[in-house]
Amino acid sequence: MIRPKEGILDPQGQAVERALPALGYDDVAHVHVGRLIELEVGGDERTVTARVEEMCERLLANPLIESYEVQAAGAAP
Amino acid sequence: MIRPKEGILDPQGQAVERALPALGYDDVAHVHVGRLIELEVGGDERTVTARVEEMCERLLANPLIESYEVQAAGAAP
Amino acid sequence: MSARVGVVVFPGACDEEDALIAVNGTPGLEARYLPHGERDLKGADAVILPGGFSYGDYLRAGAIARFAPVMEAVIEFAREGGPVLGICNGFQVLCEAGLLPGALLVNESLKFVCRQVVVAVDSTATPFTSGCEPGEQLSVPVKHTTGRWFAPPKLADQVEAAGQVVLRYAADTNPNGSLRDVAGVANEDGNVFGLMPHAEHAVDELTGSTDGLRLFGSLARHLSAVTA
Amino acid sequence: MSEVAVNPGSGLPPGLLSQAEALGLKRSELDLICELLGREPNQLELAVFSLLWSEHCAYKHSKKLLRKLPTEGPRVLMGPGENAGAVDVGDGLAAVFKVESHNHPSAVEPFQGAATGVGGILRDVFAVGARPIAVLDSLRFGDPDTPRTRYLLERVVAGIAAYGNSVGVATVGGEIYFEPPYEQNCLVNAMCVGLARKDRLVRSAATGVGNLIVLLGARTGRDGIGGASVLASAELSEADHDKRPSVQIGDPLEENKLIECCLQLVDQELIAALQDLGAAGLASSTSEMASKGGVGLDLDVSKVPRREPGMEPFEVMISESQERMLCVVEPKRLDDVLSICARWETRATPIGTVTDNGRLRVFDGGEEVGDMPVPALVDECPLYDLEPAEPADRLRAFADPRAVLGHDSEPEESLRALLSSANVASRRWAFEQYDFLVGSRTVRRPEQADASVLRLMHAGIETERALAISIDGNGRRVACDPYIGTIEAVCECAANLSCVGAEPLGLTNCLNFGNPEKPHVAWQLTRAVEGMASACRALDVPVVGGNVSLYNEGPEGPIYPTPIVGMVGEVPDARRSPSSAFNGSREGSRPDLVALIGPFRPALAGSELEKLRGSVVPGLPPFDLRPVVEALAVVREAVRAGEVASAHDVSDGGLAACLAECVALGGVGAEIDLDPLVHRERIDLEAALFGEGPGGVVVSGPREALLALSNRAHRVGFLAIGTVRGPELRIAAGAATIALSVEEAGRLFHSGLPARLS
Ligand SMILES: Nc1ncnc2c1ncn2[C@@H]1O[C@H](COP(=O)(O)OP(=O)(O)O)[C@@H](O)[C@H]1O
Ligand SMILES: [Mg+2]
Repeated sequence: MIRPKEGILDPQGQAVERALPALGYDDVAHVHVGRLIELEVGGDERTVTARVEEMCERLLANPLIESYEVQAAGAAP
Repeated sequence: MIRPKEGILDPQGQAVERALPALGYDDVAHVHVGRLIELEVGGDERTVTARVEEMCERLLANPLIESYEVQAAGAAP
Repeated sequence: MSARVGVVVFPGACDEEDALIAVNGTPGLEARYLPHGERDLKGADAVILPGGFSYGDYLRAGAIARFAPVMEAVIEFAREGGPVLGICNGFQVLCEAGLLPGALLVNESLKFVCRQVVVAVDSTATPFTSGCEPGEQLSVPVKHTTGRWFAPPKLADQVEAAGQVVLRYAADTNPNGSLRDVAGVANEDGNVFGLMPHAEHAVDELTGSTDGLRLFGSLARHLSAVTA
Repeated sequence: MSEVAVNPGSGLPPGLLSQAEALGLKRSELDLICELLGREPNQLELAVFSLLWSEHCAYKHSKKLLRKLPTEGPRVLMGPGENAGAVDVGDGLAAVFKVESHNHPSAVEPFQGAATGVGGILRDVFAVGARPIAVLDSLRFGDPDTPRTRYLLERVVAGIAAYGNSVGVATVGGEIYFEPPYEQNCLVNAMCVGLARKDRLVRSAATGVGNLIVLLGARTGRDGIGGASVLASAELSEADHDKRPSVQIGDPLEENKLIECCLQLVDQELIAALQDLGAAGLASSTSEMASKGGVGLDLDVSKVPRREPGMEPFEVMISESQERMLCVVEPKRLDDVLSICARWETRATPIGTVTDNGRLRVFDGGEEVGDMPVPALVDECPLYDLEPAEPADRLRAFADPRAVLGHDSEPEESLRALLSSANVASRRWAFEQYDFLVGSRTVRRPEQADASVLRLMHAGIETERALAISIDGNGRRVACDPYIGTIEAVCECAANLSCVGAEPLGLTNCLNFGNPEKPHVAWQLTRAVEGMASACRALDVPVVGGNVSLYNEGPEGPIYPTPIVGMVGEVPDARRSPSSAFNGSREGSRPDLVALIGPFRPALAGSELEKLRGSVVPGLPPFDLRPVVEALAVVREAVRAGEVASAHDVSDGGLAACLAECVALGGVGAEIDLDPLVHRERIDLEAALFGEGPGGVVVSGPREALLALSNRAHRVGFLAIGTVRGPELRIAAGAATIALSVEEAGRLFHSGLPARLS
């Protein structure tokens, strides 16, 4: 899960936030649009999380403007 | 969480999958890139989830090409 | 008297003036803008949703524009059989609005692509292609990031069977990886037509080609017949 | 207010001095600030001074030098000093243009850096009331074989595309060079051209005591405050640090609306002045507007709409949040202004008033938080003299390019290598990512002709005429000889315009150099500006604006000295702008002749071929400007008269590469004999084929027309060198022959760049 960092302009989130009231949803606030990257890696949960964090740091996210959070989704089927 | 539907070509996911081995991650498979939309809505969890699902159906996702999943993150502070 | 064509202007529109110029350069047509906040079409005989990046294309191309106030009137106009043309971003809006089948996805290259392409006219059963020859080839530019037309297999078969594919990229020139080389589709009745190529950027030899006039010319003839 | 008596050199509290130094001020500058204020600056004032007195805003090391540039001419409507230059293009219209760098931000975050670079240069152009119609980009990267270069290139081009395409302004041209000295410090320069009604040009001087200062556009966040965060009153935690993003995010949708809004305000004559917010945000835009108008301003930062809670006044003053403009409005027009802004969904907030006291006073609600004399901020920054010294070895500072071609390569092998080399190969990979059509003005697209050609059409005024635009600069050649290299850059730009029949109207430039405090960089900069001045005088082209970007250095040393030149010219008949490519359609009847026009004296010094051989040596051959200028005029007239079917100036890779491009792009071969050139110039074969230098243009056209032209062109140099025909390019020179099929020429030329990127 990759999100625009706090304090960084999020034009996408703003656009969605401004569009929702027109559809009748006028109590929605703090909309942020980020990216969701899902992948399968082998290994136990601890090492997988560490490796994916490393991938985020190096490729998947842009640490200058994005923050990331890695969630393990359990073993692949 | 909005994901490209299965069976639809996901060039973003493919591009990530192709880039990872060059960084030394060669056991990564099934990469998919979707969108993560976070927002704050008032109401109890059940109604909130239902409303956000409706927003997904109408605006946030395109059901023809995307699937969505709503997760409640607990009450806002 | 010229037929009136409304050119819808969304915030973030880019090619609305180009559409206006193209329409006004077509004998028998006269264009005026329809701002996104309008609730009626001001007597337009046809509507164009032009290219650009409505609402920044944030979220998904065309997704937010589809809910602009003017779209209610456009949808009603389309349901009543009025001619509606969506070019590029306009095509995306029409798909998002459910007026056209399928959806537009990010190009296979993941990149914006701006180039002259050749498309063949597959169906002349729309007001925009009625003056073309079946199979006629047109040289027009494309310029988009999200132009890969897609429909699930069953829907795609239906669309083909009903003759709703209006334009296809010539062999080996598909710029975005669209399904079955589709460049433009119509609704079942043929009155709503969306295409990725920018016909409005092909109306003057000086700036590239005049083949886009085949589409605008068809519309002019169609409108003069129905309004006569 | 502090009452400490200022005794320069002694009395400063140590905390203040260290803060000032952390902000980049010298001790002597801090002393001067205290003297000008008559006291010590508070934190906000220190922040404002440090930014306004930075190299970026004050041109401390370049201002004196820039005075050498000729800036006047009969067509000049606005010269340097305004947000962008403007020249008269007839029919009541003005062409407005400027080039600006965004090098450092792009090296840090290439996508957003390049995107916001485009956003910034657009604002400079619509700040004078012009509708932006074209963007050109000039990019420099390291060797394309490194992952860093590929990453920077991909992301920079994507960023320019994302912003330019989405804001709806055509990106119609540009240039890209790859050289090792740019590896760490890439260059991203963007030029914008706009059109305005002459009688609607707006200046940035704030005028009219009592008038309102209205802030337009995006909300203000903590963007770009990073460096000044030493001033934050609270202790910074890691998390807080994150809240001061050093990377600014562009929002082209906001800019698209801002453009329409500002242009409507200008068109309806509702505003007295307009100014963009660029580097140093409100601090610099307000003080410069006040300075130009000779007035003072009272600002209330509490009125500024914020994106972030808890911002301090100094943060609001120096924030570099994008997509914001400032205008001056008479109070009675405020309602009209606000209603137009509402129509474009553009935020508009009165945040201050014009005063007669010559001071920039900053309030936070009722409390005064800063009070500075405007002249002190804008005019009193000390200017430094450069201390230029010519280095013994001009190229020592730069790593040698990697040799990829042997010293004894055969001509045919050399041509293949050149045509597919990173610097010569087609830029299609990049320009296809740009919308070069929006606006319906693009008569000549990228790669169709030597300059981009845009129909002159604005606000209901249609003309038969067109603007031609080009942007050029070759850092390697400037490194070999800063004076001659810069003259060549100006000539190249002018040659590109001549090839489409355009007469240059004005020039803009961006001086990208290393640290000017180093004597050899100071020398490069000085010689480059002198060269630019000479070339502009010879061509009679005024400099109407520009930008200076110094301290471009990586850990391995400075970049090549890189003056980038942008020119705008006028084409009388848009239909008569030939392409660069040979035309095969007359083949069979009487094929077109090929001629070389101009006093072209090719030499291998500093050439692309030498680069491929890994052996660049200092020095460029000197040349006379006058005959070059005359030759360009002859080419221009021939193009305007419709005598030539193609025109392409000889540049990187020399004559052989030039001819191969004409063939690859035209899809038709040519038979060429270079003996006439070898004899005229008494040069060897390799120099004739691959030598570079100014003053050569390859034209093709019908036999009779070229023969007629030869009479007029004789005095500037005219050599008939061949015929357009056949399936291959055959070049004979002395004993050597090169043969390259049209198909292979096309393949080498078009696959050169993409092949390196995958
Ligand atoms: N190399 C140069 N040649 C001519 N004029 C220059 C040059 N560099 C800067 N200028 C002029 O100095 C003024 C300030 O430039 P700059 O700080 O880039 O302006 P802005 O803040 O509007 O972007 C401008 O009018 C610009 O045209
Ligand atoms: Mg400016």
